[in-house]
Amino acid sequence: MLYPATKVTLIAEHFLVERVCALIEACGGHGYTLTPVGGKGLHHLHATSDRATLVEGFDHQQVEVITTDRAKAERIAERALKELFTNHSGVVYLESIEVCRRERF
Amino acid sequence: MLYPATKVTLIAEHFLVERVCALIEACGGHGYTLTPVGGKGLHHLHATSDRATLVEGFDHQQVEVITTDRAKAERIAERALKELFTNHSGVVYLESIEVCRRERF
Amino acid sequence: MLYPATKVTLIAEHFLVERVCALIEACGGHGYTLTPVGGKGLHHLHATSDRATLVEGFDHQQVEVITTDRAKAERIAERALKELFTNHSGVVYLESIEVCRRERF
Amino acid sequence: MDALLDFAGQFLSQFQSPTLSFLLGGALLAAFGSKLTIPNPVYQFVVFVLLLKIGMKGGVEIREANLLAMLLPAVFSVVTGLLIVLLGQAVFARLPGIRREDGLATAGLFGAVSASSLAAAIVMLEEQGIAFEAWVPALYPFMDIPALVLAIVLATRHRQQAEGEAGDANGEPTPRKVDTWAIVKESLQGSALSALILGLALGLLARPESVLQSFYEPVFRGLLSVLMLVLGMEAWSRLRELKAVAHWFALYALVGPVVHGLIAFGLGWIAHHAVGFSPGGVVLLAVIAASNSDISGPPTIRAGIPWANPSTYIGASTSVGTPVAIALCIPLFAALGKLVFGG
Amino acid sequence: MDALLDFAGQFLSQFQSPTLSFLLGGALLAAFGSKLTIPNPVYQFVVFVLLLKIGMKGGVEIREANLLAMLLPAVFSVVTGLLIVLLGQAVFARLPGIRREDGLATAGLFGAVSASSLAAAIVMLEEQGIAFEAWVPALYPFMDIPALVLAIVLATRHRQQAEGEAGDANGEPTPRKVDTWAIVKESLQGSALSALILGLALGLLARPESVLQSFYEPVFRGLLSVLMLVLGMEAWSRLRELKAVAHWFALYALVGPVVHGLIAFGLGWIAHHAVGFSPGGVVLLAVIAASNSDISGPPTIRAGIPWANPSTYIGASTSVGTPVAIALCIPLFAALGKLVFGG
Amino acid sequence: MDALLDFAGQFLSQFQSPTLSFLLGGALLAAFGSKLTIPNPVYQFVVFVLLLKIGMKGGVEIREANLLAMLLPAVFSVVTGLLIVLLGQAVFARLPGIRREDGLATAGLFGAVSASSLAAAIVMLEEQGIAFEAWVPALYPFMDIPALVLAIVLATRHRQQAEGEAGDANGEPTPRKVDTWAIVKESLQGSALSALILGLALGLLARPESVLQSFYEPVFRGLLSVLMLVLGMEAWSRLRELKAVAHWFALYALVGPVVHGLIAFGLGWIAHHAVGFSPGGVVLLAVIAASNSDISGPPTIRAGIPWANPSTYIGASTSVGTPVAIALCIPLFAALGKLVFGG
Ligand SMILES: Nc1ncnc2c1ncn2[C@@H]1O[C@H](COP(=O)(O)O)[C@@H](O)[C@H]1O
Ligand SMILES: Nc1ncnc2c1ncn2[C@@H]1O[C@H](COP(=O)(O)O)[C@@H](O)[C@H]1O
Ligand SMILES: Nc1ncnc2c1ncn2[C@@H]1O[C@H](COP(=O)(O)O)[C@@H](O)[C@H]1O
Ligand code: NA
Ligand code: NA
Ligand code: NA
Repeated sequence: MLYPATKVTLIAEHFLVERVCALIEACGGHGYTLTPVGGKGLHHLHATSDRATLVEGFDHQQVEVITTDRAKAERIAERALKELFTNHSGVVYLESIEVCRRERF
Repeated sequence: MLYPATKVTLIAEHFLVERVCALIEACGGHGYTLTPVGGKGLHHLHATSDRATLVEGFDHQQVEVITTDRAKAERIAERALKELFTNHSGVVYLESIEVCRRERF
Repeated sequence: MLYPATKVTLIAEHFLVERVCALIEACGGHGYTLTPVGGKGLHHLHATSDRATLVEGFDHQQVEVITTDRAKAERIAERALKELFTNHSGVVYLESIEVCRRERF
Repeated sequence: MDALLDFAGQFLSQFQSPTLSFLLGGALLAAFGSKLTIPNPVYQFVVFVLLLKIGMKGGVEIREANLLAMLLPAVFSVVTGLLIVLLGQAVFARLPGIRREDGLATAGLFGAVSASSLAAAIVMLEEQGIAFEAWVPALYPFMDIPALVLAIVLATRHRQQAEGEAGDANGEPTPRKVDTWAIVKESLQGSALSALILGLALGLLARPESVLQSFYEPVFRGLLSVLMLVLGMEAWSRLRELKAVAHWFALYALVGPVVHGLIAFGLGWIAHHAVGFSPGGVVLLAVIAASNSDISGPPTIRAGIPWANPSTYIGASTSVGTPVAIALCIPLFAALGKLVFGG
Repeated sequence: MDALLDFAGQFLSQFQSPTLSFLLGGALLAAFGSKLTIPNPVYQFVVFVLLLKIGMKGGVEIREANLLAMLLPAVFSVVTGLLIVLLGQAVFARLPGIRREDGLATAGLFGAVSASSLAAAIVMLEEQGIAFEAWVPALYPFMDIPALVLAIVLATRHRQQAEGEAGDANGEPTPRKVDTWAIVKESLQGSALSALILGLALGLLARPESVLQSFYEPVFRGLLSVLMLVLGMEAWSRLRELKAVAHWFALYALVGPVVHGLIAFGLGWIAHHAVGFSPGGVVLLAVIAASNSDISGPPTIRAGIPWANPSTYIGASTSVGTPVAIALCIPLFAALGKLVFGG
Repeated sequence: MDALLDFAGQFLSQFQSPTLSFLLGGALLAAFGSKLTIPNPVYQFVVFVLLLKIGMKGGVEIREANLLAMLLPAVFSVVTGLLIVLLGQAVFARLPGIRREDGLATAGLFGAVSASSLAAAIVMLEEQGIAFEAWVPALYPFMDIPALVLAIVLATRHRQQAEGEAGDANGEPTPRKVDTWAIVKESLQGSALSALILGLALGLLARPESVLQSFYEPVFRGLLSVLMLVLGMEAWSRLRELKAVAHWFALYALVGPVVHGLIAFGLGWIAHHAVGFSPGGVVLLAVIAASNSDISGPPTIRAGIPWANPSTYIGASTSVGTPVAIALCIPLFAALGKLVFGG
């Protein structure tokens, strides 16, 4: 009932998210989960979206893709890094998980 | 200080969440964490809750339960799949983690 | 391209978050991600922040720190438990992940 | 012929009304890919204020009203809600490639009532100086709840029969009996009906006139314009979803509202002659019937008929049904009212 | 006797006022399990607008006021805040099964002030035509901050003694000295006091009259009704939490506000005779004392006495204290004012 | 000399206006570490209402306006936007330690237009009784879009040259050609321009007067005061970011607005004499030029010049540029207008 799978997490600026999702679909990802996050990284402090953020689109979103195909997961991470994150703030990491209903991922 | 534990993640439509939480408690889970998420899966694109969603209750929530009892984690996942997700969109997966303060989980 | 790393997750009441972040930086963490969450634990039910919460600052935030240095991760968890969570509700756990761009963490 | 031309002219001029022009504006913005959004908390508050105001206003005036006059229109509301669902069932059963549950879920939503269409109709009738009894909005639950209950009951019964034939299928077991009170309660607990009923109760039992006049009435039209913008944006952005399902749903959503409105108009006409139901009330009742539940109906349907595909009924309702109810049916029935009752 | 009947009648009729009827309506909605919510961002904005308006109005009128007249009431406010905490400490110490810190935390909140009760009192006094000095709301921080500081100081001192006796306990080390300025600053930084003081400053130093008249005053009552709805819903939904703790907290929350109000009423009466403090001002001061901090007090207490159990003080304050302050104490002290000062 | 004293007095008294006092108040609150926040959904809605109202008002009056009179000011707006970017490029090229892309991104934002400064200017001119053509706000996109496009084109061309010299660098490949239409579209899709243009369209083509008068106009000043508070808070809290980058950016943000405003004032003066552009229109045009895009410009720049460091341009714009445009340039150009055109 439980199958090994990989979860790729990408944290990206809001205005990049559309391109992140497109890339996931281009790589064959079947779905993704979006979470609004804030945080701090190399660049500066990114507010969470609950207080007024004057400047639109600079809050971060976390995008998670689950796939049972490890190679696909790595491809998504690699392409995202190369095509989207060179000039943009963001973070990419992988986790090993176990999914139910393998056929969905 | 660190003890192995399992985190079950369930992504469910908002109006199902109450039932997911009840099921967790029925299975002996001691707590859970709720995060509002959006995303895309088999069904259609689910908006995040920050823009007007005309139709109430169709946004997704992510429910995470941590337990040090692997069997309990599997039971939660299994029962959720059978009792809640047959007709509903949603995702269930498990992760291995290490918790502090084992007595709480 | 992928390097092993540890993600420390801390769930804390909103008004503690500032101190959690300060502690992370004091321990040498390079960044962190904040997510607004709700949930239930030992204490009581914590609302998510989308409905009116009369009482300010009692909603929870999830703070995630990624570091390639396992010892640092454990230090953050340990110090947080000792210095912040003795009297406060909250949860701390670690996960093993794989990051891209090791130099950032 | 004159009447027709008159109607056509009036119909088009309606698109310049704040109500319809904002609806159209929202759709155009979404079509153009604009990033403008009305934040969800603001939208929820807007709906709350509109419904609370409609309720309070109604409640205040019901205090002086002859409650008996309300009886026949209330009965007709129940009848209309049930008729729409039965009609929908019959229609969808005749269409090819439609799963029974999707048809019933859609018919349930179209039998139920839209808070936003109601608010829009109230303003547009006021703008045209068409008077109606202030308690007419209180007919909302009388049509809404029976329609939802009936749709869920029929869908559940159908499934039980199918399962009986097929042997025990895998999947979630169908409940043996529909818990009608649970559905009614769930409807009443939804944010739209809760706000309306809270307003009615406050209007009836308390003295909210000062706050009605200083706040709820002055902001009403402005907030309605915001709501119309949201409806327009949503209508466009859900079109894609609708396209993915059988086109019969779109057709039903296009024609249904007019037919449903006509049914209610006919019943209202009887009430007009029987108990003196006002012409404006007849028009409003027709619009209520023409509308479909876009806010709190869907979760009730989702919980009651979980095996139906939400893309069918939500797409049909949000993308076609609501715009048709507001942009076509409101001016249509207002004009029909003038034609039939003089004006 | 007549006065009593009169009071009873007036008291009940108050429940039809927009303020109380919305409070009640909110509680009933929550009791019925309604899904209607006022979104948090809207709620935060409502509180901001109410307090800013109260502050600005006060500031504008303080410009012309005789500041000396404010002195004695301000001193009495400080005294009231401190007295309430000391009284609470004494009471809870005599009750069985109450941890010292929980009692002190609760007493601290009840010594502090509720922004929403203040806003409700202002509107209800205006409705009854009871005049008061516009600077009375500015007494808020004079009662609020000393009460919070004292509660935290006492709780910390108690813990130090307990630890001294017990040897160094495990757990977070207690700070050796309470940083009073840190608590004062934290109070002032909280959103409620910040908004009030910003309003006062704008009213005193700038010329915000145009915006007060065009926006903040017209929306005041409407937004207050929304706030009352939220308070009612929260009161009900926190009851369960309150039930889980010792019932003494509920009893304290029921009786405390009346006692605290009476203390302040007495001191206000002295100020009336000494420096001509208006009857309306006395009533408002009593309500301020009767109220308990429901918005920004809790986090200050939480940070200052982290070893106290929040369910005790938040449950007592939100579920019982605030409804009692608004629904019972405002009409009570308004009637008492008429009785004592004539009117 | 008299004029100067007069200006100084008037300038200082402006700080008591609701607009500037709220801006200052917000900055002081942030400096004091207050936890008061205006929730983001409220802020987004405030900006939407302000821009929609400005647009609708403009649209309604353009209906009767002589469109030819708008031509020259529109051309001058384009010219101003382009000039500001070219000037910025020249200035930053002469400053030490400035990366070319950071300078161009900053100049692009300062060439673009701030919705909030525009709203503030409209209210402050109205308060001083300075009349202007209602279509002047419609000049916004004519200055905004060319400036953003030019900045992105120049930055991209510069990068291509650098890469040509350096051989193919690692990193994201620079696009060979800038897609101008994509930038224009992205600007128009941003929430600020979308709201303004929606308002213009509604004002021109529909009949939104009723809703304008009952809602959008009454709340305008109140919501503007809320926006000013947000701007003040943001200005302070972004200062730290600005401190981390070269101080030239702060200096540019301090001086730039005045210079840019003077350029537009000069061109406006020509339009005054050539086609009778009103003195108030000249002042407003100068303020539009002095302002810098704080809402939707940054994401356009971010997407178009991703290799520039956002701390430079956002810090400069939010922390210095906007306060200078509102608090210094609006009173300055209003006074200059009086000096030059009499009044
Ligand atoms: N070490 C870290 N641990 C967790 N999250 C991080 C870390 N570094 C960066 N992030 C997240 O990634 C976002 C962008 O980071 P950056 O690109 O470094 O500015 C931040 O806002 C954080 O949400
Ligand atoms: N492959 C996936 N990776 C991550 N999240 C997913 C994936 N598939 C589905 N989800 C999440 O589960 C929700 C429901 O999916 P579904 O039931 O397939 O419509 C989506 O909105 C996503 O948040
Ligand atoms: N077993 C658990 N699984 C997942 N999250 C938990 C668990 N226990 C506690 N939490 C989270 O930690 C927060 C505080 O818990 P507590 O300190 O137990 O009140 C809760 O609101 C939850 O978000
Ligand atoms: Na209907
Ligand atoms: Na008190
Ligand atoms: Na500019």
